[in-house]
Order: sequence, then structure tokens, then C-alpha cells
Amino acid sequence: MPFIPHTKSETEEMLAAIGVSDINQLFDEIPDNLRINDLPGIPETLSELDVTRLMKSRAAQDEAGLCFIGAGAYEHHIPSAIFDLISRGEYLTAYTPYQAEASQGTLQLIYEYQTMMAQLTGMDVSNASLYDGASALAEAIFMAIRLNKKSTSKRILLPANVHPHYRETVKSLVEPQDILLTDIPFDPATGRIQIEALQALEGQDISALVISQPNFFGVLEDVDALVSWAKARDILVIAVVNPTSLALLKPPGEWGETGVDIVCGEGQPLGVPLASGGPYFGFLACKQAHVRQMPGRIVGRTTDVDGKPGFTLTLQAREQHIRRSKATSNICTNQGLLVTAATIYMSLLGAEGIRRVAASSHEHTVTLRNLLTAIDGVDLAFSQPIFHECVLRLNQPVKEVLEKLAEQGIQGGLDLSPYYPELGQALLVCATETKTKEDLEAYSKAMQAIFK
Amino acid sequence: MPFIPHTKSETEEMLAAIGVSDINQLFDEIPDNLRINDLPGIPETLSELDVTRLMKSRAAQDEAGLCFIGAGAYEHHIPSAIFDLISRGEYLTAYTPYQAEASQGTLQLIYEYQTMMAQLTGMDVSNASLYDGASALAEAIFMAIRLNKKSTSKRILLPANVHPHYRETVKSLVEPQDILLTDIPFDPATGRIQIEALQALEGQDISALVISQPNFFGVLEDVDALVSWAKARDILVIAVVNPTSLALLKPPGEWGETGVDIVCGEGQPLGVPLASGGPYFGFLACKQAHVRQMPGRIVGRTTDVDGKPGFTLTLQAREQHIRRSKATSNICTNQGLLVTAATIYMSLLGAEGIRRVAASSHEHTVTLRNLLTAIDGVDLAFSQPIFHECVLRLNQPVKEVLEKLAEQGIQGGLDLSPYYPELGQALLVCATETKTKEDLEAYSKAMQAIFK
Amino acid sequence: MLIFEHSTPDRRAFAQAPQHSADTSDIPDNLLRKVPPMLPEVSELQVVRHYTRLSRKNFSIDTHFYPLGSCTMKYNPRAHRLAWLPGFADRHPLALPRFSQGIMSCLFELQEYLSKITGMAAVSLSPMAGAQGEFAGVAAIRAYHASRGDTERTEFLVPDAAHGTNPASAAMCGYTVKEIPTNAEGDVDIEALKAVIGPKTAGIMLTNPSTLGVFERRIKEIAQLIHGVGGLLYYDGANLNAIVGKTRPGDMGFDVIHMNLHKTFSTPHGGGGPGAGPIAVSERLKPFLPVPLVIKKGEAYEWLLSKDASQSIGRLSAFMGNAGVLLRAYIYIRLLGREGLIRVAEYATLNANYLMKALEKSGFKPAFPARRATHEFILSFQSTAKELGITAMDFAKRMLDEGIHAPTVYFPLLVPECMLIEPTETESKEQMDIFVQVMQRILEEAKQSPEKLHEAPVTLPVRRLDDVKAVKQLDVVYNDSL
Amino acid sequence: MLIFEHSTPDRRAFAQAPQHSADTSDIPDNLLRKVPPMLPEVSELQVVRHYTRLSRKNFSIDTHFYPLGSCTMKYNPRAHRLAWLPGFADRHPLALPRFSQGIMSCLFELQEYLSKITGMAAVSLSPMAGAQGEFAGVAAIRAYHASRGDTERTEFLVPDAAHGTNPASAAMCGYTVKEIPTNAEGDVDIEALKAVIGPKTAGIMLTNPSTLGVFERRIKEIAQLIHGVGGLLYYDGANLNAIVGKTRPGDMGFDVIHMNLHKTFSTPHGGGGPGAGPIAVSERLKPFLPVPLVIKKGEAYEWLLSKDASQSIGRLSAFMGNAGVLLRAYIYIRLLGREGLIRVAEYATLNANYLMKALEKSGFKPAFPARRATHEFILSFQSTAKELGITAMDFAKRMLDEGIHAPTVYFPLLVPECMLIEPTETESKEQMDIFVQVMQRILEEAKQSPEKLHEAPVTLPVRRLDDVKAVKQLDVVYNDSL
Ligand SMILES: Cc1ncc(COP(=O)(O)O)c(C=O)c1O
Ligand SMILES: Cc1ncc(COP(=O)(O)O)c(C=O)c1O
Repeated sequence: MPFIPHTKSETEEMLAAIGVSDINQLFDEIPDNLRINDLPGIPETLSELDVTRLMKSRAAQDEAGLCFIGAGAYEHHIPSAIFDLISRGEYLTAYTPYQAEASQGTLQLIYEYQTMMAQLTGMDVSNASLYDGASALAEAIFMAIRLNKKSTSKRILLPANVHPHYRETVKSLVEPQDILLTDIPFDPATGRIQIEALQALEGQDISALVISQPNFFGVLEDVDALVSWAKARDILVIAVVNPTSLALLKPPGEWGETGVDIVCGEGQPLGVPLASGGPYFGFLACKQAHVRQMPGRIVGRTTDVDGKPGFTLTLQAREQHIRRSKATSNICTNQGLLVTAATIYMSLLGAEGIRRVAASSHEHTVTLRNLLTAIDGVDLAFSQPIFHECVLRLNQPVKEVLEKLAEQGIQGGLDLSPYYPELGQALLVCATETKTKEDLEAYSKAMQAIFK
Repeated sequence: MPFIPHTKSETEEMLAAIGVSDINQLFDEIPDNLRINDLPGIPETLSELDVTRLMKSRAAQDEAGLCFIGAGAYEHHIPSAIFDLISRGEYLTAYTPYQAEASQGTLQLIYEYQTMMAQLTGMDVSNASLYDGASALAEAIFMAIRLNKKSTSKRILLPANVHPHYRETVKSLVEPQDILLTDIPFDPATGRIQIEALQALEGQDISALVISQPNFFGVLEDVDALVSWAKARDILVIAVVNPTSLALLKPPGEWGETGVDIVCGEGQPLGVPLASGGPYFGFLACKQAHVRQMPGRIVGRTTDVDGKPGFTLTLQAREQHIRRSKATSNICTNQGLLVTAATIYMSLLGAEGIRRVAASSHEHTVTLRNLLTAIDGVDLAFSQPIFHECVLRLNQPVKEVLEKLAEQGIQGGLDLSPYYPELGQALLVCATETKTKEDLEAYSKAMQAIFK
Repeated sequence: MLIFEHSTPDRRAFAQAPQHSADTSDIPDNLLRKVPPMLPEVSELQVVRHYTRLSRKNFSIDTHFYPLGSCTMKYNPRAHRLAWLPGFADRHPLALPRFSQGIMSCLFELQEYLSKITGMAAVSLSPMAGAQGEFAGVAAIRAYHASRGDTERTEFLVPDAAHGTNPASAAMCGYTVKEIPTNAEGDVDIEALKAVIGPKTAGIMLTNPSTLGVFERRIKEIAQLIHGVGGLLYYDGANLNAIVGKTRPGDMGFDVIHMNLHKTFSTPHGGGGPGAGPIAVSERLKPFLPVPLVIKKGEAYEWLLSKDASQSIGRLSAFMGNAGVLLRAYIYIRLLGREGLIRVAEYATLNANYLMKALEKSGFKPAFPARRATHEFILSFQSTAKELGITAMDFAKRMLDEGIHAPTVYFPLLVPECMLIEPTETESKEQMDIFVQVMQRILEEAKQSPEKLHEAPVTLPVRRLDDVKAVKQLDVVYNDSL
Repeated sequence: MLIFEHSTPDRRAFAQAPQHSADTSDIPDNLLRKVPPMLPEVSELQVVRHYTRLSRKNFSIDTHFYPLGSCTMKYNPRAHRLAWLPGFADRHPLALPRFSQGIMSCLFELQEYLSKITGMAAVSLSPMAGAQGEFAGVAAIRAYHASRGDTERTEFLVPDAAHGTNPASAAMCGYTVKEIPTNAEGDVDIEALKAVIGPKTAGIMLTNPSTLGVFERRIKEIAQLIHGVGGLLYYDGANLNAIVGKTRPGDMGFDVIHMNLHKTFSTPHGGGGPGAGPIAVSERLKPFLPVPLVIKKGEAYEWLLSKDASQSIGRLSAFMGNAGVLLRAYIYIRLLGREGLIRVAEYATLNANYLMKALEKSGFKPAFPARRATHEFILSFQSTAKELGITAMDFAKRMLDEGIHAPTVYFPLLVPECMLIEPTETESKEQMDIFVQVMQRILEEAKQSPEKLHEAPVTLPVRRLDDVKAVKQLDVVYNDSL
């Protein structure tokens, strides 16, 4: 029996010890009319060899050439060491570190992770992870509403240039609690948050403002001005950031005069494979003063009875297993293994390494942008400075262009028309450090052929 | 500096402590006329990302579809668990277990391996591995010559149906010691050792007879008769066997009345990837009485000062680091990691699992043989029973047939004409348990197309 | 030692980043970072050695018996590594569907399998863990009521034995949570239930078998009661391992269920996650399923997204939930197949009952001795605590010294000094017998030399940790050398 | 516990073998096995847990500092896993060359690189470890002499400091081995050498730097002497890490050299192997190189096999040696590149000299204090042995308790109570300093409480093992339950 070690005679011995004659008797408390004896529709067992063949043939269907899609999930080099380390059974097959003494590996690692994320974001503290970037933003919003005692509106300013999937997710997650999401339009020329739209809200009761840096279009916001504006009005600020950018760009902890209150985002760029969208991990960091409103697990350093330093889950009184319906969040299982990958990634690259990844990705995107916009029919959509991703406007339907590029083994980017019909035929492209000069030229050549 | 942790200031501090001003000064004992300062012709350093791209592009060139080549290296399913376990740094990055107390993992594993190999071959003892099957046969021959005190001839009977690469290797390795290799022809009808050729040697001084079961043609020898013949004449017997077969076929320890003296072979089928021919591992097992003439490392169980059982390298007085020019062999580094893989493989499959792999591979080859010999122009070369591999005779040049099959994504087998021109257009084919019915039919269809 | 303590300025794993620093001069200076973050500056060897050594401080399934109740810590077949095949690992979540048919076919089939296993009409795979599944399920119930203009239902019922995520999830959906007591036999107190249900009742969340390790026998009656007042039933599938192939939540009358794929479907939990918490729903909740879903049109698989699912509660993640975990669960189901899945519940239950019987014989006190254990069962250490001053926690810590991961302690909250033991089906009879011996040995010790239990653990990297200090002198980031 | 002790009849990891037993009725009954071998009968979880736990009883580079002299235990960059890419891992050794151009291009380039690094004319990659490389090299020398009809040369010279494989390999080639003594400074005793060379001299095997951790300064003179009598020079490249990019064996006058790729080129040694021992030769030995070689014809790579290499010493393995190890070495060279390779010798030498200096200051006795250390150096514990009764082995065992793998002890044989220390370039200054502190601490202990050293190790899975019993009561296979 695959994965079940019992031999026939052991099973019989065990049944005898229990005092039943048949294994099905163990289910005798289930009312007869609820019993089933089969699982029709589930295929027969396969050996590992057969499953391997099956999965290889499925995976082979999905190999798709050079990827220039970004849009919240980025192809970066993942150091080989990461795979070997996170495949170690001790990390891979442990549960949540409930027994601290038997989980010091995972606990210390999370403490190191928290430290790294605090450093990267410029904040004081970080939690141990949330599900992903989008749900992390929802949690940040809940947190901001709990924190902003001066506001009673439960109103959040959510700019339209925040990742549309994040906005959808936030909507699903926060709406049942009667939280009000107010769209803030972006400036059609720059792609940045429209300051006038904010000014129009002057005097209204607002709990928090969300700022994405870079925003979904890859465009850099004037974060200092935005934070100053919000802070002057007792509006909390939530930053949504790409962690790779933080070794290069000013961290949210330094935006404006005071820095933001909460930082969240998608951790995937830090050593996690694209893998169809998950498992990734959401990160969340905040100021020290806010730590007790932070959702999710937090690891703290303490000492054992001999005074030896050690690590343990802490501030658990915020969490659902103790606080139940009054908890800061319902999250329990989070994304520990991906945090393990990210912690190793950050250790291997260090600040300078991540900065180089960011800079190189940026340079590649700029080069690609220049190559592509040199083509007749391809224009830049926005004028502002970007970070490692940008929007192009085409004079042909993007969907068809992408199909044609795909035939050349190029995944050309994301078609923005379903999300922002007002932008016309808009294409979001990204070239990370994984792309070579030849790759960029291959893209540009393929594009030239389509547009000539 | 990749993989070197020294910072500039550390290097300076260290140089100062040594009392030199420049790192190159450390090489001042090398005569000036021997010094170089560069390595022209070695390419510039690449990042791991670049090396990954490079190796992926090289590997992609070598993906070649369904493999029906056997000939001493067999494609079997390798359980996923093996890769994860042997990738653990504790196995992967340890050296030879010279410090036994700090190497109990590797040592116990080898002890378990020795036990498994002794069981599989039906012999009393096994060593900890040799390089590969071919060199293991050479070592077995040296061993036999040391052991056979009744013979002074240093003469070995090496049938022509032993793997031709093994025969080549043996020749390279044993000839410098003036060992005499006598070819024994095979019966052109059956592919088996020609008994008459042996009988013709009656009365001559012979040290040992080599028997391959199955032989290179996949044909099964009448091992009992051969062993009885040799034993009656004080000729030692060396068996060369495929370990997968040993769960199904009579083990060498039971051949004839007494069993053979030495068993060797290629361990690759036990969980080691094809990988272009290596690293694999050679195994060697023998009767208890011969253990002190066995080359290579051997692990023994003993106790520590507290009486607790533990494992250590033993019988080291046979080895080169102690016995130097009088050693049983010069081998030092062997194939430990592959032994690790094989030990895990044998544990996972057990006797019944390996028997099933053998039986299924055999059945597939028989099915394929039947499908192919139904084609006009494809005939069976030999009449005897086989194990999981067989020789076909074609009425077309094999090289061209293989090229055509390759175009259909089929690696059709090994062209025997360079090795055995006397066999005409002969093709050696093998279908292991990894092949499905559809695979076999695909081969047969492609062959039909070529022969019609 | 922390990784930061291995750090030296200017050191790095140089092979891992681009060799040359690229041009970023087009980014305005005021948007650039001036002081780099203080991340570790270490070599590749230092990183590998540090995190290899650190890992060795963990217990895990691969190294230790781990009978952590409610968590189903069974063997994770290593074939899960197939989810790392390049076609899967390198696929961008927004790749065109025509380069996604491989994974989409797996996800589509997984949806089908899960709906068959649960007896439900449809499945959404996107929730990223059990708790998010709970949110999704309760939100779907909320959307259902709303769609019918049934807006006065403000209360959700949750038994006192429930996992903390249940009340928290209901609250996240805006509901007031009402706790339902449990009777002495471990079943829901039906009289108490009757007393609270009514027009305000939006629904109830139940785990069956419950977190008490017993099967709720009157489930049909409960379903009738709830449905009778217009409420719906939510099934917390954390304990699905106890019933796969034996009974189906759909038949019990549930309207929605989440499954923890990292439990019943054996995807590795990675020291805290990832998991996946797909939900399955009855026909009436189908329109409200969260997106994306995978649908089949002719031979092609397509994504069903918000724009084509007007009543959907929407999206719960940026992309497709924990897609890689879903793949691993798919692999697991294919490996076990129909026969294998049925055996899961059988042998999980066999192990639990065998162990409960043997421990009872050895003097331990099952919380519900008259009941059949399901895949797990509870011991109460109330008497040891009173008589010997030895708590369930003392016992648990001593077990660590014996090389066994402690079972869940102090959950569920309503059983005093409780220990929830879940051996799972992949552990052998030998392991059960060893567990019993260890428990007997510790019990003996508790009587002879109780201090050994108070002092435990003594063989691990640290001894008992000061949790109070951890809260009072909060130290959650390293600052010393930074 | 042995894996066999977890065994129970009829148990198995069922997912790993074909589900149904196939037909083998065409195999004659007298050739079939009647009693199955007693292999373990265990579940997949049992196997994974057993071998995971077992691994944790090993020291390794990834877990411990491992300054094992002569073995070059440096960091193995994890990029070596690229050798497992399906195109490489699944390639059959006898696949048609047109499906082999990927690996053949790597091997061809590796041949080129190694010949440049050593200053030799040509390379054969097939030897499977250093010792086989030695055999191949000496056999090539033998074939060279034979090809010239020069058949009276029966002696091979080997310094007394040489590794055991050197004399053993020469003997395997049918030579009588003559030992050459070493002088007080660690160099070959040239006068003694002169005394033995002559018309019988086939050649000499030298390691430079020698196993004594010093560079043989008069190598040119030695080469002239040997060549003068018609002999050839063999270079044991085990210590190549000390000189890459700084000097080349070819320039020193050597005719053939083997390289241990698992040392200088950092392929993982796997607890005993695999390794690879390519040889590089001067122009005159080129025709004798073992096959297969990779050659380039136009744009295509081809195998050069015996039939096209009539003077070759032949084949040394069934296929292409340890091809996977060769790939890993290729990856390593590409990662480091020209500049990186030169740094290897520099920093390996820096670490060794720094460590030697610091230890000397701490009261330890370098064997050759007047000499520059190369990438390794020797301490002699002769005085501690005499004065305190503490041997090099006692010291070594106590180091294990301190979490450091002991350096090589009692090799080379000619230095009494010796310890050969090789830190390698991938270890940090901190690690050097920790090593010194540990040595000081143990030395203090040796004086204050010597029994602690005699009793060491005490923190490992076992204490000191009885090697004599291991030989006398030989127990090399498990029989108890079988
Ligand atoms: C009974 C029960 N319900 C719900 C959950 C929450 O599931 P998850 O951790 O996947 O969010 C758990 C997890 O431990 C559980 O045991
Ligand atoms: C100096 C020296 N020569 C030769 C060898 C033999 O090399 P291998 O183990 O690769 O056969 C070694 C190995 O330790 C060595 O140190």
C-alpha cells in the first residue's frame, strides 16, 4: 500500500488489540446513511514512475521561451543553494514552530528574516509572512483602520495605479467589514497618482492612503510629497513596494518627513520561482508602535531557563488561536518555506547584490524600452521615471501582437486593455537581470517584424 | 571574489601577521623562471546566472527522446527521494570517513550497503565500491590471481561475449602486470560461451574464468555448468552481473555446486542516472575466505570505549596508504555518493521491488523483440533465453536505421557492427520498466516505416 | 549565532549577482536610497553552512515522529518535487493560456477530484490556506444571503471546541460569533444550539470529526436545524484525513467546505507554510465561488475570472493562490489513486484507535474513552496535574527529549490539560509501540523523579524558553551590530 | 539502528516499483532465484527518516570547518546541480554523437582549460580518480618507453613523503618502486636521488608542492637529472590548489600530471567519492593518452576511440569516466574564470601561512618552520607526545568535540606525530582565528587535564572506536536478523 507501512498481520494484530474484527468497524459511529465505500471518479493509483511521466508531459506543454512579463511577479536568478537548502527535510517537513525548543532552526531563521525585512523597508518591525502581496495589502488596510483612532470613516484611498489584482483582492477581503475603498485616478500623462484628486478630498475623514512604489505601470511616485500630504491630515500611509527595488530606491521608512506607517508587498522577487503565481509570500512591516496591531506570526528572541538565548513565537495574544473572533487576523498557516528561501536569498546577495539585481533589471528594461519605442507604432505611454517596468502604447491590438511574439518564443508582456481600457492598446513590459543583450534584441527584432 | 570570503582589509591584516607585504610574496619559494602571472585561454568569470543559461543551452542539445539503448547502462526509474537525500550536504560534501566518530552516517550506510550487496549476489562480503563495472572486473582479476595459489600462469579466460568495453578496460589495466587474457569465443547460434572452446583448454594452467550473466548480448549463460567445469579444474570463477537481475535470477553465490569466488559488476542500475556514463560505481563481493585479498575500502562494525556499537574503516592493512606498493589496489577515492544512492534505492525497492523492475524490464524487452521481429528484415540473432536485452539482425545497415529512428525521437539501441563485425548488421536493444506499451509500439511503428 | 554575526563589510556571495553595477542615472536622486540596508555580508559557504546547521535544530517529519494533533503530519511523498519541473516552476502566472494548458489541466482535474471526494458540486482552488478557505466559504454564505435580500442574518455559530480560525474568519466576514457548548460525550450540545438559532443565524461552522477527535453523530439533525432557520453549514475540513472515502461532507448536509491540502493531501508544510485551502460548495453556493476557476471549453482549458463571474466573492490573491501547492496535492492524489485515498482514513483511524487503547491500558486518560477515536484522540492530564503536579506541557517537553515531537497541547481549549494525538496513517505499528513505551517511561518518571519533567527538555539546542520575557522585553529584530 | 532493524516482512515503498508482477516464464527455472535476497522491507517514510537521520551523524563542508590536509575540502558551489539538468542526467553514454554535442562541447573545452592550467600539450579526462590518473600516467610512460624499444627500465622512483597511491600505482604498472628520502628542509634528497637513478629508471613520481606542504625548489634540477638518464617525470596533482595560475607543472619539466578534480576543482566528494583524475601530458606522451578523447572536426565534436588511437594505453572505464564529475569541474571553472582561478592559490596560501604563523606563536611546532607554507602545512606533536603523553590523534579527536573536523593525522608517514592542515581559500579569517583559539584551548587542556583529550570525543554519536576489534572480530555484513 503506497505510503502505508502496515502489513496484513500487523493490521490484524492492531485490530485485535482494539477489539474489532474489521477496519471498517472503526467507522461505526458514522451513521449508516452517510457511509460510502468508494470514490468513483478518482483515477487508479499510479507508481511514481508513471506520475513522473505524466507530470513531465504536462510541464513540457508550459515551456514558453523568454519571459518579459512582470506585473507583480518577476523572473530573477535564484541561487542554486536555495533549492538544496529549502529541500532539507528539517525545513520542508516541519510544521509551524509550536514547540519552540524543537524548532529553533525555523524560529531563528524567521527572526533573521524579520530583521532583514525591517532593514529593507526601513521600518522597525516585520511579521513572519502573510499569504501574498495582495492579501498582505488587505491585512495592512485592516491594521490601518484599527490603528487610526482619529478616523471613524473606515475609508481607504486606493489609487487606480495599484496592481488591479491587488485591488480586486482587497475588495473581496475588506468589503464584508464595511470598509470603504475610494479610487484615486492616475494622471493620464505621467501614470502617477493625480494630486488634484487627493486635494479634492481635503477635509474628509480618511483612514489611510495606499501608495504603490513603483506603481503598477512601473512609474515612480513622488512619495515624499504624498506622504507629507497624508501625514499632515492624520491619514495613515500604507506603502506597497517591490522588495528588490528597496536596495536601490528610498525605503518607505524614509518617505516624507516621518516615513510611512505600514509597508507591505509581494516577497516573490526574493528567491521564489514564478511557479504560476504561488506559493509566494506577503511581507508586512511597520513602526514599533504598531506592532501589537500587526497580523500574523512574530518571532521574538528570549532566553531559556539557563539564560541561553533562544527564539519563540511571541505576541500570540493578537492571534486567532487565543483571541479568536477578536484576533488581528484569521491567518494561521502562512508561507514559511518561502520566507526560508527569501532569507537565504537576502543573505547570499546582501544589500549590494540586491541593488545590482535592481539596477541591472532597471537598465535592461530601459534598454528594451528604447529599442522598442524606436519602432514606428510603439510609443511610451507615460513620461515619468520608472523602475524596471514600463507601459508601451501600440498602434495594433496588443492581444494579437502578443500572440505573434509567442510564436517567436517571446512572452512579450501583459496586455493592459482588459484592466485599463482608457489606456488604449497598452502593453506592460519588464526585462529583469536574467535577460541578455541578445534577448532584448531578439524581442526588438520580433517586434520590428510585426510592426513593419 | 566568488567563493573567497576575504575582504581587502582582512587580507591586509593577514599579510601583515605573516610578515609579507603582498600576496604574491607567498610564492617566493617558486623559482622566478617558473612563475606565471596569468592563465591565458581561460574564459572570464561568469555569474551563476550566466553559467545556468550556458549549461541549460548545452543540456538542451542533448535531449534525445525515448532511449532503448542498454549495453551496460540502464534507464530505470529513480525514486525522487534519492535525489533529495544524496543532495544533503552531510552526504554530499563529506570526505572519505577517516575520522570515524565524525562520519558514522557514511560508515553505517556503507555497512548497510555491503550487507545488501552480499545478499543480492549471494556472497559473504562486499567492499565499499570501486570505480565502475569495467574497472571492477580488472580488480577482480587481480584478486583472483592473488588468490589462486594453485595457478602460476596469470592466465584469465575472458569470453568474447563479455561487454567489449569491459574487455578493453581490463586489457589496459591488467596488461602492464603481464597477465594473460585468453579470448573465449561465443557460439554463433546461441550467443553463449562456446563450451568446446573451454574443453580445448583442458589440462592447461588457468587462474580464473570470467562469466557474464546475462552476457553482453542479453543472453543467459548456463552458469551452473560453467562453474562446475571451472571448479573441477581449480579455476577460480569471476561473475560479472547486472544487479537488477539478481532479484530474479539465480545469484552467483549459488551457481554450480559451490558458487563463484568473486562477483563484480556495474552498480548504475540501482538508482544512478545514466549521466553520460558516470559517475557510477563498481561493486565487488566475494567469499569470506577471500576478504583479505579484496581491494577497496571495507567498513566494519565494532564498539567504542563505552561498548556502544559503531562503524569504522577496517582491514586497512590491505590498502595503499599503509601497504603502499604491496597494496591490493591503488584505489583511494571511490564512488561513495553513488553507493549512497544505491543503498537508498535498495531500501526503497526491497527484494520484491527490484524483482519487479527486473521482470517488467524483461517483459518489455520480450514484447519489443516480438514486435520488431514480426517485421520483415528484422530477425533474432540468437536462440537462447535472454534477460531484458537482446540482439536483432537487420537487413539494412544499423547505423542508418538508428539515424532514421533518431529522427522520430527514438534512440533505437546500440549498433554492434563495430564491435562484432562477424555478427553482420546487429542491433542490441533494451526496454526497461520505464517504457510503456505505447513507447514499444512507437518504436515498432517507426521501425516498420523504415523496413517497408 | 545569527547570520548577521558572521557578517563583515564588503563580503558577499559574488557569483549570485550581476558582476557589474548597472546604470540607474535616469532615476531622480530624491527617489534613491542613500544608506544601504544592513543585510548580512557573508560568503556563499557561510550562508550554506549557517542555514544547514540551523536546519538541524528543527524536528520534522523526515527526522522525527511528529504526532501533532489537528495538523496531519504524515509522510510527504518526495514525488512532490515534480512541481519544480521547469515548465511549472518557470511559468509566469500571467502567461498566455496556450502556454498554460499543462498546469491548467492539472488544476481542472484537481477541482474535479476534490468535488468528488467531498460530495460537493464545485470547487475553487484559490484560497491559500485553511483560514483563507474559511473566509471564502463564509463570505460565499454571506453573498448567498445577500443575493436573496436576506440581510438580517448577523450571527455565525461556532462550537467552543472549534479552531481559532473559525471564529476569526466569521468575524472577518462581519459576523457576530456565537459559541455553542459541547456535551460530555464530545458532541455539539443540541439543546444549546436550538436555543440560539433563529432568523439572525447566517450559518454554523463545524469540524466533523471535531477537534475533539470524535465524529459528530447527530450531524444530519444539526443540518436540518440550521437549514430549518435558513442558515447554511460550513465544514472545516482540517480533519478530512479521518473520513476520505468513508463519508462525504456533501452528504451530511454541508453547503461549503475548505480542505487543508497541506494536511490531508500531504503537501509539505515548510515550518509554517505554504498550505492551500480550496473550498468546495453545494449547488446553491456555486455562483459565489472565488475566482480564478479553471473551466474547459472543448479541448482547451480557460480561466474563469471576475468579469465572467458577476456573483463571485472575487479574487483572494494576486494570481492563482498557492498554485505550486495545488500541483503537489494533484501529484499526491494521482499517486494514491482511488484505492489509496480510501486507505488513508482507514489506517489513520487504525493507528489512532490502537494508540488510544494502548495508552488507556497504560494508565492514561482519554478524554472520551467511550467514543471511537477518529484519526486523532485526546488525552487529559488533569489528574497528573493535580496528583503529581505534572502538566500536559511538562509531558510534552519531556517527549522532545525522547526524540518525539510533542502532540498538540492545550488545544482544543475546552478540555483541561489536554493533549491531541494524531499519529497519521504513514507511521508504523513499531512507531506506535515505541510511542507507548516512551509515554510509560515518562509516566514512571513523573512519579519517581518529577523534576526531570519540569526541567525538560535537556537534550535540545535550548531548554524551556521564557515566553513572558519574549513579550515583555520584545526583541523581534536584531539591532546589536546593525 | 540499522535499516534492517526497521524491516518487517511484506512491507515496501510500493510507489517505487511496477505495480504488477510481469511475466518471466520464458526464463528457464534453473536460472531463476529461489530465495529472495534479504533486503530491507520498509516504507518510504522509514527510508527517508533513516537516511536523513543517518546523514546528521556526518561532519561535512556544509556543516563544519574541514581542514583535512591533502584533500582540499573547500566550498562546493551549489551550481554543480546544473549537471543534473535532464539533458545531462538522462543522456545514455552510448547515445549518438549528434545528441551529445552539448556535453561533448563541455568536455572538449575542459580538456583545453586543463591543458592551459597545467602547461601541458593534451588532456584525457577519463581517469575516475587521482589514483586511476596515476595509473594512466605511469602506464603512458611505460608505453612511451616500450614504443622506443626501451624495455630495460623497471624502476620507478617515489619520495618517501609520497601518498600511498603513488607507489601502488607504479606497482600496478609492473614497476619496482624505489623510495627516495627527504632532507631536513622537506625537499627531495638530491644526493640520494643521484645515487639511484640510472638506465633502469623509468621515471619518478613527485608532488609539488609536496605532501609536506612545501614547494620543491630544485625541481628543475631534478627534472634534468631524470631526463638525463632517460626517465620521465610524473606529477601528482593532488596539491594543484597551491599553484593554479602561479606556476605550471609543464614548465617545471613534468611529462604527465593527474589532477584531482574533486580537490582543486571543487566537485563534491560525497563521503568517499566520486572524483575524477584527468591526466595532462607533454607532447611526447600524447599518443599514449587513454581513450575516449573528445576531438573537434569542423563544428562537430567527435569521440576519439581505441580504433583511431593505436598507441593509446586504452580504455579505463566502460564509458567516459566520471562524466558528471567532469561537468561539475567545467561549471566550476566557468564560474571562477581566469581571475578567479588565480585567486584560488593566492588565498589558499594566505590562509595556510596565516594559520601556521598564528599556531607557531601559540606554541605549536610546524614541521618546517623556516619554509613558506603552501596551501597546507604540517604541525608535529612529537614534543607534546613525549612531554604530555598527548598524541596528534588525541588532539584530533578533541577537535571533533569542538566542532572542527580534524586535519589529516599520521600522513605523510615520515613526519612523526604529524598533523597536515589545509584550510582552503573558501574559509574566512574568522574561521582561522576560531581554529587558533580552539587549538590553544586544547593545548591548555592537554596540560591541565590531559584525560579530556584521551577520552575525546565525547560529544559525537560514538566515542573512540576499537579498530583492533574491528579487524579481529571482522563484522562487515549484518547477519543477525537475516
Ligand atoms: C481544525 C482546524 N481548522 C482550521 C485550521 C486552519 O488552517 P490553516 O492553518 O491551513 O489556515 C487548522 C490548522 O491548524 C485546524 O487545525
Ligand atoms: C597527494 C595525493 N596523491 C594522490 C591521491 C589519490 O587521489 P584519489 O583519492 O583521487 O585517488 C591523494 C588523495 O587523497 C593525495 O592526497
